[in-house]
Amino acid sequence: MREPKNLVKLENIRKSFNRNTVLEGVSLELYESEVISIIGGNGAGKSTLMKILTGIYKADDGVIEINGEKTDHLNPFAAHERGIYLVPQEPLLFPNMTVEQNLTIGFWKGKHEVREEAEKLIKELGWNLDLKRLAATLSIAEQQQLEIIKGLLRKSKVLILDEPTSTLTFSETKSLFKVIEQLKNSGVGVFYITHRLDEVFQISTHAVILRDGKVTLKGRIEEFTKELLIQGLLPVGNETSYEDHFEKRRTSREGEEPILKVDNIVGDGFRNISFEVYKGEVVGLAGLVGAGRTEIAEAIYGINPIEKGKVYLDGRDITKLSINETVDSGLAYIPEDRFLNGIFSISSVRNNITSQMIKRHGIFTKKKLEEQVAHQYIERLRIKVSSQEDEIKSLSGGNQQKAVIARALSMNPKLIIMDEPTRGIDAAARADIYSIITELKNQGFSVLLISSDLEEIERISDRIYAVYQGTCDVCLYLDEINAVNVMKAAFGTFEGSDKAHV
Amino acid sequence: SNEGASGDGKKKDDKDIQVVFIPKMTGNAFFESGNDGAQEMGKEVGFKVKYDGAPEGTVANQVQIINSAVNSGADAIAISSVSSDGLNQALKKAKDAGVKVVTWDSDVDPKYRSVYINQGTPEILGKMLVDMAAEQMDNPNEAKKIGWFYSSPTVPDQNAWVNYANKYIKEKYPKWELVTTQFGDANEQKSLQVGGSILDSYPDIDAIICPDSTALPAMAQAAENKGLKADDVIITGFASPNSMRQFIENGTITNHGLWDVKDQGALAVYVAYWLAKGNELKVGGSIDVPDMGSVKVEPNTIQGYDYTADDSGIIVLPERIVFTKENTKDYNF
Amino acid sequence: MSRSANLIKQREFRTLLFLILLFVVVGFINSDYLSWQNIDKSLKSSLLFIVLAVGMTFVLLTGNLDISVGGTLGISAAVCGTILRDGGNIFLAVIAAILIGACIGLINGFGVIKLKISSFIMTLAILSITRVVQVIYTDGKWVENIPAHVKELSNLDIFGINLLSFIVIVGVIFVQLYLSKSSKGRYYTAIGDNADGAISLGIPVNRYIAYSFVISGVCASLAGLIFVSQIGFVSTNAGAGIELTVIASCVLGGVSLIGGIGTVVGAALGAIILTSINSALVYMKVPAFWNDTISGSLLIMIVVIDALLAFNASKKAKKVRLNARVLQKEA
Amino acid sequence: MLTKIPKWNLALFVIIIAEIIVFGMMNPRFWNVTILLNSFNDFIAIAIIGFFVTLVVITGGIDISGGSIIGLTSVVTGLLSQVAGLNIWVSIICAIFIAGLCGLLNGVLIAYGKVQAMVITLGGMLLYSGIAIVLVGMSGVSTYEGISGFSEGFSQIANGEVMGIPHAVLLFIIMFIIAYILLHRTRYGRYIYLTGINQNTAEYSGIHTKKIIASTYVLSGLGAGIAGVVLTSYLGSARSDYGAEYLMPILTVVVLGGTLITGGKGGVVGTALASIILGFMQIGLQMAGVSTQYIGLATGVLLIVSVAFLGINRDFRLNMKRIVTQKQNIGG
Ligand SMILES: Nc1ncnc2c1ncn2[C@@H]1O[C@H](COP(=O)(O)OP(=O)(O)OP(=O)(O)O)[C@@H](O)[C@H]1O
Ligand SMILES: Nc1ncnc2c1ncn2[C@@H]1O[C@H](COP(=O)(O)OP(=O)(O)OP(=O)(O)O)[C@@H](O)[C@H]1O
Ligand SMILES: [Mg+2]
Ligand SMILES: [Mg+2]
Repeated sequence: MREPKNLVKLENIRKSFNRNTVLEGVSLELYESEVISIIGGNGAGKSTLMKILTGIYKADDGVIEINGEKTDHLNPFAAHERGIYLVPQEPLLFPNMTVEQNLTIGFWKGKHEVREEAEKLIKELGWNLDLKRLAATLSIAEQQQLEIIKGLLRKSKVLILDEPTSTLTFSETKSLFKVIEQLKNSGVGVFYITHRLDEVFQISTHAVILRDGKVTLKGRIEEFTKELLIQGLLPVGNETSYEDHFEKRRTSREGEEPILKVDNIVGDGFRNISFEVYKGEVVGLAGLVGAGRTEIAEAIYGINPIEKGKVYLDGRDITKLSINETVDSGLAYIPEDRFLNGIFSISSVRNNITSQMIKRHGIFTKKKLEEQVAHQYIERLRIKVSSQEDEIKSLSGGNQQKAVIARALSMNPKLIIMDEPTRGIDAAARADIYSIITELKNQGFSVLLISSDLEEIERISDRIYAVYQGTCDVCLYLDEINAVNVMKAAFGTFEGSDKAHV
Repeated sequence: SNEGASGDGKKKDDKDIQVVFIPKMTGNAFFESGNDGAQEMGKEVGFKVKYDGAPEGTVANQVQIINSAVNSGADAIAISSVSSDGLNQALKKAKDAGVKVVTWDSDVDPKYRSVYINQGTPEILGKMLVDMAAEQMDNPNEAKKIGWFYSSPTVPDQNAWVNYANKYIKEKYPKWELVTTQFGDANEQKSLQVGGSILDSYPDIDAIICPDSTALPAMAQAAENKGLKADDVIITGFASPNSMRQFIENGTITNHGLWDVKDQGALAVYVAYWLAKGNELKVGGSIDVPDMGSVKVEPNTIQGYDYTADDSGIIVLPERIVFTKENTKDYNF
Repeated sequence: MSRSANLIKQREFRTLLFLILLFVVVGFINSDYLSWQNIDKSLKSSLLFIVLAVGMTFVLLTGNLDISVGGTLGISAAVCGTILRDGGNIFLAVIAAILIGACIGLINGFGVIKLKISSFIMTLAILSITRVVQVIYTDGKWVENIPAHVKELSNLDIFGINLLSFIVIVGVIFVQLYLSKSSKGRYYTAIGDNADGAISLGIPVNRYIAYSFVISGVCASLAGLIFVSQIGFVSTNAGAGIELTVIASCVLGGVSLIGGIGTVVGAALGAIILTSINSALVYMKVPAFWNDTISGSLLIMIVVIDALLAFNASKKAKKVRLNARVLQKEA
Repeated sequence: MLTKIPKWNLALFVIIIAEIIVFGMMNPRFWNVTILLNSFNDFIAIAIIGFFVTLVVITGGIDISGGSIIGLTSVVTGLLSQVAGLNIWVSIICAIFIAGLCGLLNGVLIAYGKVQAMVITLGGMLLYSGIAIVLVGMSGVSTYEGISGFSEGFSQIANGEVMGIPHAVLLFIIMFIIAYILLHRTRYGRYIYLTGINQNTAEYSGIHTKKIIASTYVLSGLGAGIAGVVLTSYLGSARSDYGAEYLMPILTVVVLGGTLITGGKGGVVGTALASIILGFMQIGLQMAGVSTQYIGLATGVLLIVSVAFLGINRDFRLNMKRIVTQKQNIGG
């Protein structure tokens, strides 16, 4: 048997942005048929490292060897020529082009060839992506699917997947893994970045932990356990605080008024949806990509119209209210598409956090108060910033997400709808968010959780409603919640119980 | 006195006297020619002439330029005003500061200037426009269709001529019918296009009179594009001979008019200089101008003003020129 | 044909519809307006703007703006005018025009790419500079007495339509094909659509932005040449304020100011609409002091109606798509 | 203290000082304080509109109709007071109200019709100046002569002084303070920024972004109305073509003031400083003997040099290095 070929060799890569040092000498090698999972907290520099490898950023220092050849002046074009392709963390599509045009642009292959292969691939993955749709109309999950397909079609020798599954649900993820497995067998090398530790064990051959700009742990996957990974990720001397102390409860709701009562609403993308959320309860909405959960949430929040039915918040009819009024009546929403709907990219972290609460404080803005509020949430949610004035777009994704959560919390809502709240968030931050949810629960706040992460929704929901093709007829109670049932429910095949006995 | 003008109290050398020559706008052939005359005069006599105008001929720009002229210590200004009353405040301040004010081409309220170098009253020019068209007609007393085409409904002088001309037509040629009045915004492309459209939508029009230096050549070009000659449609108006020579020579038009704007510019800056030197103006008196001989200062009443102060009068240019095939070669402006 | 290609088509189609509507309505009032001769003439009057709009479209597609086109047009018209007036060859003039345009385009591109100045500021600055340079070059004088043979160029006919119009139409079609069919042509749109995406795909973003400015500059200076030939004299204010009309033409034709959307065919149609309004007003024989009011309201009405149509169409499409996903249960 | 002033404003301030020094050396009369203060009259209209167009630009829009609204306001003031015989102050209020309506039309069409602002305000520019001409034409006053005969009191609006300080300067300061407080001290101002940065997020945060956007156009219209009244008072007659030439200068002061043309960043302090810079440059060069038609060259060079070299963009040194060493650039 021949030696496995070395595809990529990174040596002593350094990179800093202005005064923020991100990578302090990272070395990494990738051989044929390897899948290396890169794990690290938000802002550890995973994406940066990969962007350097594809020539999007230029390393301050260090050597990059591709196929044994040293390469200077790497740019994306040169990287593509050498067979390296990056599926970015945040989809970088061309919104005014169709899915098909997005696939063909910058591709040396002919249009027809690409279309055929794409159709084949989509079928194989079992995803549902219409080639003729305009990219602007894709949901964030669909965008991510498109980016992945774009990457798979390139037939590159080195495929980099930067958190490809952050918005995908279990079923899409499963089919993706099958394809990655095939690629691996055909000799392709893969860098796989994720925050879902379970996935690491499912597909990788090796794992690498990146921390404080350095590789702290590296080895074959067999040498790792989940605990080891978590240990490796945690900040030094802080081992205990991330233990799983999530406590579910099933209190009797007989006769109690629900905080949120959704009564048979109909709108674009969903039909006859009814459910309740009680005080101090976390209710999950499970479903596949495209099931319509986001549409339901947005309709409740007041972004999209509700054609029929009623929504009550704490007994008050909020069906026809504007977003502003909905917010006033105690509802907060953390949108799914953070970049599009969640952040004010070129504004400071402080202004991002306080953008909603300022309306409670008179005509004039009060800087002191805002500083105080921002400070409070930056501490509480451990948002990693050098100053409140930092532009939020310079933060890592996870920290941006925390700032968005902080904004919702600053309104002291009775109910928070969280649409993919932990998307792209590292294990530590995720635990932070879980503990925030616990805290909210204990204080009597309620959470409506939409998540594509099977493990997450299963772990923290007190009750789960399953949305299947725009309908919601299944409710899983505490004792029914397990991976199998959730999956069944999402596919519309759960038979066990129905909502009749609420 | 000119003490205020120079500011420092010392009497200036004549050759240090600065006259600011202000057109309505820069970039217009008419005013550029006036400037040529003004500069030549300044060189010949030995005083400074600063040409200062903005590309957009607007009141605010002119006021700003007047203010700057006063502030920077100019001794006199010679201005073609874009508005008969919008400059009053600025000119009053200039006069108060001892700066002599002469107007040329387009006047202001006579209270605020000493002399107006007049190319002809609206009556004279309005009549001239109509006559240039009428003389090309075989029988001007019959029913004719005519149109006006100039820059915009807001410029004062062109509108004043046209107003008077319309009156004159009513009296002299009552059978003429005014079919259209169009504007080209002093924009070549638009003028050409609108000119063409006039010819197309009024195919039986007899004469189009264009008292605007952009509209006239554009109108002539539009006619040439359609292959129309002077026998098919009469096109006349005011524009510099350089811009129209071609059209006269190839028979697209027969005549057009203007006054010697170089002389006018020269006269304006000279009179301004003459006043700045400290000479007293007397209505009814006369001024000796190099190369032009003696010019007479007429009272304001000839333009219809009531204001009859001793130090405010009008100098009328001796002649206006009708350019034809015969004489167009003799002029260069 | 894919659905969205159809949608994009519809956009130009709507512009065409507005154009036809304009002609029909005016033709109703004055039937001469619908004559072939007038249509030919309208096209001829729009040539200047079409050429400018085509160049501008490239810049707009990349998400930038070129305010300097009027200045470029002015300088090129002045230089070409002088060359031609002084007996220079027409080819010499064309070469001069292309050089001038390319030069100014390069300067704009340099400022935007290397100095990282926003294109709005950069081209605004270049506009004021070029205007002054033109005054200095011509010493404030008009360029007059362009030889007759040059002016005749703009009146030559071929197949019953104006030769220049014919060339421009063919040119627009070629440019359209380049932009929509060739793989490189799509880069302009891609850059404006998502610059980061374009970078990560290995598209040489900076180079294509520079190209777009050069193309716009060359188009503007070729328009200057057309100006000389059609109008026959050049003032130092030639093309003043034209940039807004050109941008409006593009937007009218469906080009987005944010970048990433639009076609040159649309921009050309927009240019024809905007210029045709001027002559339409003459044909309608309304008193001319109403002109600005009418053209202003027309412009507003067209863009608002168009936006509403587009908005409703996309809303409907979204509704249909979302509802198609919903499980159909028997009642 | 100095560190708190944003860098760009500081740079602008330095430019003003440099202007005063350089122009004064070229013509010492430039150092005459009265002349400097009086020169405010010549750019106050640009500045006032600029202040509020800054708000518009921060929301991600643009308003080029301001110049036309000046003309319309002027004509309405003139017609109401001189022709219809209304009290001058009532006429002024009516005129400014109408200017606000023009802004409202722009704003509603842009915010609710989702049309590109540049085109709507271009149409507005034609429409409003057209209406001004039509109004004059229909009222029987000749369109070209201007309406004059205003009272002394009206003329004092722009030409008066308080303790040696021209009204124009006071007005400049008052309008600046209003715009400053609105934009930088109120919730409304914050919403303007947030809307400009990301309208979606703002909408999701419960901000009525459409109202915010529309309102900035109303403010810009009102600003233009006030500018129109001031200009009419300053020039002593009402004409429909006032303000037509202010289009580019208004945008220039806004962008030179450091406001991002794509929205989300900027401020009125910069706009105020930039309008003083442009105003001083104009008279400074004129007083130094430069003909007005050449000043565009200086403005253009100033724009490029200041923006490229003084640091609206922070990466300037980086850029210079790149240019000098010609290193491979991203995607280049
Ligand atoms: N363009 C940039 N300008 C300035 N700082 C940046 C830039 N890109 C990334 N950073 C900083 O570099 C650090 C690493 O970012 P990077 O995106 O590589 O993290 P990551 O490991 O991918 O995190 P995540 O898991 O959240 O995606 C962060 O602190 C981030 O703020
Ligand atoms: N035409 C469109 N234009 C813009 N956004 C759209 C359009 N259609 C759908 N969306 C957005 O896409 C999202 C819908 O996502 P998707 O179709 O994946 O439904 P979903 O069930 O919410 O998905 P998931 O179950 O993964 O949350 C919503 O945010 C919706 O606003
Ligand atoms: Mg990352
Ligand atoms: Mg969703």
